[in-house]
Amino acid sequence: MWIDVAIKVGLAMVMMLIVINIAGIHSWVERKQSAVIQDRWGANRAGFTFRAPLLRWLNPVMRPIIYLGLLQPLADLMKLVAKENWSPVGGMKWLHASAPFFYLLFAFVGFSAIPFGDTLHVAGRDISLQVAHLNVGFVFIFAMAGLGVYGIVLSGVSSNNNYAFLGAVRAASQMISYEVTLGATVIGIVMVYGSLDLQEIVRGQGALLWGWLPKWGVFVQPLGCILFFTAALAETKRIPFDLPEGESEIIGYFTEYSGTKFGMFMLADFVETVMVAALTTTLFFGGWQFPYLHASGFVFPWGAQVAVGHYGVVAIQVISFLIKVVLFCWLLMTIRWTLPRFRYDQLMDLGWKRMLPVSLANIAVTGLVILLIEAL
Amino acid sequence: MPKLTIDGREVEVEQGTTLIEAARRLDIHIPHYCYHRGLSIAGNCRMCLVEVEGAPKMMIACHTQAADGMVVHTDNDKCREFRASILEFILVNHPLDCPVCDQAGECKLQDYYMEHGAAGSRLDEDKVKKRAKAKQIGPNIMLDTERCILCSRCVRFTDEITHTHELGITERADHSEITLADGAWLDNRYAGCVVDICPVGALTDRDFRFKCRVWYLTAVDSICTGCGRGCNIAIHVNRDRPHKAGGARVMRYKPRENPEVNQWWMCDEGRYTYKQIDHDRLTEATVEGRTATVEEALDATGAALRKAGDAVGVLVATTATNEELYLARALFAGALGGHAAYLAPPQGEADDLLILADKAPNTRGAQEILGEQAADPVAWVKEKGVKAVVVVGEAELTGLKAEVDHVAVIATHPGKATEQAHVVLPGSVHAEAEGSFTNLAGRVQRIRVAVPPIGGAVETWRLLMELGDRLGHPFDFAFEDDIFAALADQLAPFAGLSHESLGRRGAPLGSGTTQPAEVA
Amino acid sequence: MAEHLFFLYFAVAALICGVAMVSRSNLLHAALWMLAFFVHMAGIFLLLNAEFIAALQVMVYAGAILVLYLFVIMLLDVRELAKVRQRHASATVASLIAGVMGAIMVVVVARGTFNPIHGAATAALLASQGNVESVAIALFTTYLLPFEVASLILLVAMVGAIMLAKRRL
Amino acid sequence: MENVARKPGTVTPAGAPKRGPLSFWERIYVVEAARGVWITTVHFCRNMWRHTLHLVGLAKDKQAAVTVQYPEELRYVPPRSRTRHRIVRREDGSPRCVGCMMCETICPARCIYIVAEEDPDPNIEKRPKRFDIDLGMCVFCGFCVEACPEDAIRMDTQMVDLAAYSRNGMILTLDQLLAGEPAAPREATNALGERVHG
Repeated sequence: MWIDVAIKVGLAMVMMLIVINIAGIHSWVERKQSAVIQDRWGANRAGFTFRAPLLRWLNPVMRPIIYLGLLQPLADLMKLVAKENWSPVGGMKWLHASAPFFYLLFAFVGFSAIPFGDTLHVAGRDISLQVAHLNVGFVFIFAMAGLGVYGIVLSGVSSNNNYAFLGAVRAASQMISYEVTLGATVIGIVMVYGSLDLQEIVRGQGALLWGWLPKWGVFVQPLGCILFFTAALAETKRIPFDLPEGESEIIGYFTEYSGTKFGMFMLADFVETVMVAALTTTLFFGGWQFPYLHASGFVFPWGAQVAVGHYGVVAIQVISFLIKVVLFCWLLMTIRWTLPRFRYDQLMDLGWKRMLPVSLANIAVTGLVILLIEAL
Repeated sequence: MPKLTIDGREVEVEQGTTLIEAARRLDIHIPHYCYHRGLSIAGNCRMCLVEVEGAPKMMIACHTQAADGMVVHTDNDKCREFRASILEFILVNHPLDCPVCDQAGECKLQDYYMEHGAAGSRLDEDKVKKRAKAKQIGPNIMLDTERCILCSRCVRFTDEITHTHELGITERADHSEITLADGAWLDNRYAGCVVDICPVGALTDRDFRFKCRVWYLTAVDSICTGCGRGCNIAIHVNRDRPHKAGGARVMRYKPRENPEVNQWWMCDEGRYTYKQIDHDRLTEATVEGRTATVEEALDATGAALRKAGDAVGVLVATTATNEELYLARALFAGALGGHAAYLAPPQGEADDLLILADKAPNTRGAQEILGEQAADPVAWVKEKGVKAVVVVGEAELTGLKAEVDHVAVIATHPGKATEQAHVVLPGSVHAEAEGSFTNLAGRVQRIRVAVPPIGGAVETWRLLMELGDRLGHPFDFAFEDDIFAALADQLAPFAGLSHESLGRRGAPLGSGTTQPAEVA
Repeated sequence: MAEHLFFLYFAVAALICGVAMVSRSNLLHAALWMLAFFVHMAGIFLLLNAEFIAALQVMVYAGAILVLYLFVIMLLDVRELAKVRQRHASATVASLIAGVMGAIMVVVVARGTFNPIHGAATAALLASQGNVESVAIALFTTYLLPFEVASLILLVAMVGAIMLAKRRL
Repeated sequence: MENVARKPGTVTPAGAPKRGPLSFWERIYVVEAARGVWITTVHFCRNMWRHTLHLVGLAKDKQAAVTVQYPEELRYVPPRSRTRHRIVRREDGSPRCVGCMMCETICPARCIYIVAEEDPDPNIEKRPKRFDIDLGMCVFCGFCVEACPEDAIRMDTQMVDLAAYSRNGMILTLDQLLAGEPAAPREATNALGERVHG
């Protein structure tokens, strides 16, 4: 019993480590990538020069680190932590302080349902590489995402600032609107793989279509994939759907936040980005599946076989999952520096009048196709 | 009664009225420097030249008497041309050092130049420099002879108003200058008035010099609290440049014209009492010597007064306003069934111009409202059997603490009263609250808020109302004028008066019930 | 043992949240207590092996419906409302009824005559069928008519709301 | 400007090709978004490659960033730019300011604080005891320079790099203002500190 608890705790730690690190690196990527994309130089200042004779040899090593701005996240962190813990006059102090906590908490909790590897056999135990094995998988994730709205609403209400309040209203209505599409698009996947359990869905994606094409969600549900990705992007409230915040122009729900509390909002935003990447990977891009990799090793469609040991297989799976997640994070960031922001009516129009009907049609078509295949 | 036409409008004036005064009846302002209604007519600045039809040349409006059938033009082309020429002449030797001149902003030379002159200089010669630029001629007065336009107002003031004859004009032509008489020192008790009447920056007040530019100041009508005369003043407040003069809020007093009280003058003694407004003020309440919030102090006093039942009393200094006196009376003598009396006002020197021996602003008001004077507070307390007493204002109270259970003092400055207090409540001075004073002649005049109560101080009338709340006799006055209305309702001499009807110049006691005579 | 402890926690916490919810005069606080209440209810569902219901409870009630309540509350002036001393005549009657019902419940539980009715969905069935499937089977076979009626009612409500909000379509 | 009839709500920049109605694929937006992502990705890869080469000292002639690399590179500041204030001295070294408070009065940002005092020289009369400019509030409008009757305040130090570690650090005192010197217009320099034209 205690060993089970320890294993679960260990898995949770691994997951946290992965998520927080990817999210933290985001803050660097966001600066440097945006700079390079926009023909700028970007963060290239944070760093230090060693004066002590014994440490001087480190200076040439520091140079590329400074040049690439790798210490910028550290500097950002120091700045955020060192700032005054301030709450607005006339606001509700407790709610104001708890809002970022709510937001970050629910952003993290969702990850417990994401599988980052297949079952690991070690010392006679079967460990499913997933923090919480829930047979309602993504419903749980959506529920947690839904609770994240409270962080936003509370931050808006407790700030005693009409701009923050309006930002919170925009954010909440945007999140609720796109949750509907998000849920509807996933139903296609559920119908294809016949389970709500994310681990089961990933396992289902290990099969091959026509003997050579991995049966990934993106291949069986291409429309669902695009809709899901778009709706999920809207859920993260990042450009081009960043109407709730719009730092420079329209003022958002965390206007009255500074220091660590603001840092928590920012971190939660990045965590949500990672969550979207992880969900997209899990539902549509095979999760931890690597093409043609089976429990015993590679079996290629042209007949060649490469045997890989169990630990090797698990390692390849976990790394494959991580690489996919990072690639999607990268794509999300690139989209941020590519597309302009939607207008609010366009956003609502897109969500309710275009994406929702299309996703409903997608369900109907998927059902028909499945019936047809079964009938044949 | 001559009837004349000024700028096309007819006006009928008394025999002997000058044109400048006749024009004033029609709200026509004729520019002038040397003319002052409180002084004799000199007629030397020539700024008030007007055209009188039929007269061979321009006439000075300040000295030409109105005659029947006169047709006067004050603002035609000829007048304007003459004014511009006079200004050019006056400015010939003026140093034009407005940047360093304290008069800048309230200088008639600047005003009229912008209005009537505004011409480029045609002067080829060097300006005639006077002997010294800035020179001290009295304890409070600086003289800059270069800026002087020799209107002689200050000379006439010392000759005619104070009869001290310190000043005179010496030398000839463009070397003429204002000079002190041999061995004299401009230190009479009204010396500050020469600064007020100087139309340019020749005479400046050493106390005000360089502290603040006059355009930063806001003027608030008020009453001088130096003595029982009740001179009308304007409190000049610096509201939005707090870095000036070490953070002082009130910059100066200026006398305000009121023919019934102080004409145009005020004494130096009163003029510099403004320093008391911010100096060494009580800014927080104390209970038994410990710092407390005003709420706590009020609670303590309220509890003590409650305990004393009707053995309570209030002693109000004659610096309190009519409103504060009325609240004290209504609460202690009225609602609580206790006793109320006023403290003897401090006495000092008097003279035959303005200064009175009674050095409190509202002795008459206290007489009218409370009636009873407690010449010796300790004896009064003993006689009345008072067990808990509230003192409003400053007083000599030695030994009071031993006689009663509780002494609460509503004071503005630490002094002999606060030494005897169990509870000290920080109250407001006259510049921090609305209200009214009744001067010794029985004239009720308003004071207005110039600055908010300093630090943690609270308006005295508000403190009295809070006490009323705690004693179960809440007053429902929202503002000071409500209190005055109640006062006017209850006390016959004040009947019919209100803050509104007092206006800028006040009204005598009893005038509210009689039809006012012809207002001139 | 652990299950009992968890149940005790969820039950007591849900009760406390419920009482707090109805007793707060600040609507915003009441809504947040309601949120806590929903989460604890979901916890009880989890203990009953009803994971799907638990997730739906959080997603639908807490994630959507309560957020809409919050919208309304936010658009009202919460501070102003909190100042109003709300005292209705019906409050006395309501608390009386609640008190009587509470007393009945206490008596029933104390006498030990309160036996849970075992439904069709046993833990074994859930393990073999899966959570969602069990719900779906119940919903689309046994209770099909009530389900369809409920959806019709919802449709009517939706149309009514749109008609009320948008007079000119 | 020629008067071109336009559809209401559309603004066509001069010289831009006229755009027709969006095609179906453009309205679908996904393809267009993908094209956009492609463009940014190309920019990223090209610039990142060049940055990497620069780091090891190669391909210095190919620009990876088009922006001025302040503070290694500086932009040209025209001589008449309004830059940090200074107070001019008289020949004897005392400040030319007479504390008339004209600049304080005209200042729209209210960033000037003057306290005047008596000057021992009766021909000057007045001098500033305190003359502070809060650069944190200054809007560099130059009204103070225009208003000064003594030509005592000027904005010709050519100092534009104004920063401090605290708000109080942004307040210049009389001594600091007197220490300012007029400077030649700042030349544009490249990363190596070499003078650049343009």
